Amino acid sequence: MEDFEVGFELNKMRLANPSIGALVSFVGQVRDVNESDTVNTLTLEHYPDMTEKALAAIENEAKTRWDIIDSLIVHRIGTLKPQDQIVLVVVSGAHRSEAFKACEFIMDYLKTSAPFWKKEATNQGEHWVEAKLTDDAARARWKQ
Amino acid sequence: MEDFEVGFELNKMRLANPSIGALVSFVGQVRDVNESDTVNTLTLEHYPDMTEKALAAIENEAKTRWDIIDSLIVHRIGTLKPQDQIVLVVVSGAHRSEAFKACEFIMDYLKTSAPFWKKEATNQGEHWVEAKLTDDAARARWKQ
Amino acid sequence: MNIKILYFARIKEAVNYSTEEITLPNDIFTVTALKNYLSLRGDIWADLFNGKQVVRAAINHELVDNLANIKSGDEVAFFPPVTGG
Amino acid sequence: MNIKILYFARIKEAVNYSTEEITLPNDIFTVTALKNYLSLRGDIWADLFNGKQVVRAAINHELVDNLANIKSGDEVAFFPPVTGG
Repeated sequence: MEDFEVGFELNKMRLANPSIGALVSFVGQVRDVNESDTVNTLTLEHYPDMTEKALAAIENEAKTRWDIIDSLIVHRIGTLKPQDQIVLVVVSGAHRSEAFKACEFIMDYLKTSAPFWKKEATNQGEHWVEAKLTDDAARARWKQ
Repeated sequence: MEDFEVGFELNKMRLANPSIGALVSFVGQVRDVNESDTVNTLTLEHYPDMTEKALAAIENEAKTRWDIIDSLIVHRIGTLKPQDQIVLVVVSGAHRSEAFKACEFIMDYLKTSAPFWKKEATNQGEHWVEAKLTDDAARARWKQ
Repeated sequence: MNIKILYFARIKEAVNYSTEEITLPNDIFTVTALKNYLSLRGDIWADLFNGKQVVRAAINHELVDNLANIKSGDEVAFFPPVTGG
Repeated sequence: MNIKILYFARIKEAVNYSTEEITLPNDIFTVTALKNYLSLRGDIWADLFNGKQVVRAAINHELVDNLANIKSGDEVAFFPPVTGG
């Protein structure tokens, strides 16, 4: 899936609304080393029909919980290499505190409920990345 | 002071280090309306000799508190108009949670301890922007 | 009843299916019952669906728990815990 | 002793100074004492420095509180609470 241009996406959201005072973004990058193995490629599989609904649900939940103006999630799929961008989340609002919380919330929910799976290819072979307990813990902080 | 190009700054920091997994950024924008007055211009004054030290101290404190890789603060001065960018903070790290906290910390400290002052020009005249108690409260959350 | 089942990631590779349409006996109406039914297909299936590893399920693109009801025409998906982002 | 004083923002406009070098009496060695000393210059100065409004101080580019010591050669700055970002 095609790459995104972070500057373009941030400027587009910001300039679309003059009542935006704060714009918080998260960019995920493929790291060169994961759990001590050198990563050659990272392949992202997803469940297309579910992905769109899951991401929309996460954004809607964020808009319900915080006073934000707009949000964007872009998630790449297919085969990526180290230093490629994986994911972009942008949240805008009148004030920074709500935008920071909503952006981190979206990332924590995306990590635990959006149907993406990573497979790493290293010199030791290919393996599926294991889900992390720290991601479950990060999500649990937001339970109401 | 010249504008910054958010995409350029984010990509520069991200691509400089392949162990970066997470990049969190904050962009502040001049809003068109503040406290119900239409803003024509916003002029930022600062204390040049102190600014550099204050921003470096905030970044150093963030690096002491969290496991981050790099950080950047760009703050514009002079006369800006609605929808101009005011400030950029970027923080990179291996993992998102530390990068989110450090970025929000830097903004909260910048708002309360970096020597910048805003003067708004509206149709009702010019006035200095008042410091907000919510900014003091935001900073107080980080007290150790 | 007839349903469609999709498999993803590690589970897709293990069972060597990405999707199938099957006719279920009438007493299979929860996710747990479907997992138990699929376990009968052999060791690979039993290893996946006997509860020793975490297998998430979605019905019609919504994450569900093991007690969720399955009805005719549903699209059921099985996959490991997600690892995107 | 001789010090340099800088004024910023609302305070600079009120006193109509941005910077001055002054020789202080020898008993002025804290920020509070300096504020009290400046208050004697007249109503505008008294209004600013009599404690009724928040005036922050920095010595040699570090934020300080009212009890901070001033020594010869210091650069002291007075300004309102900051509003950047």
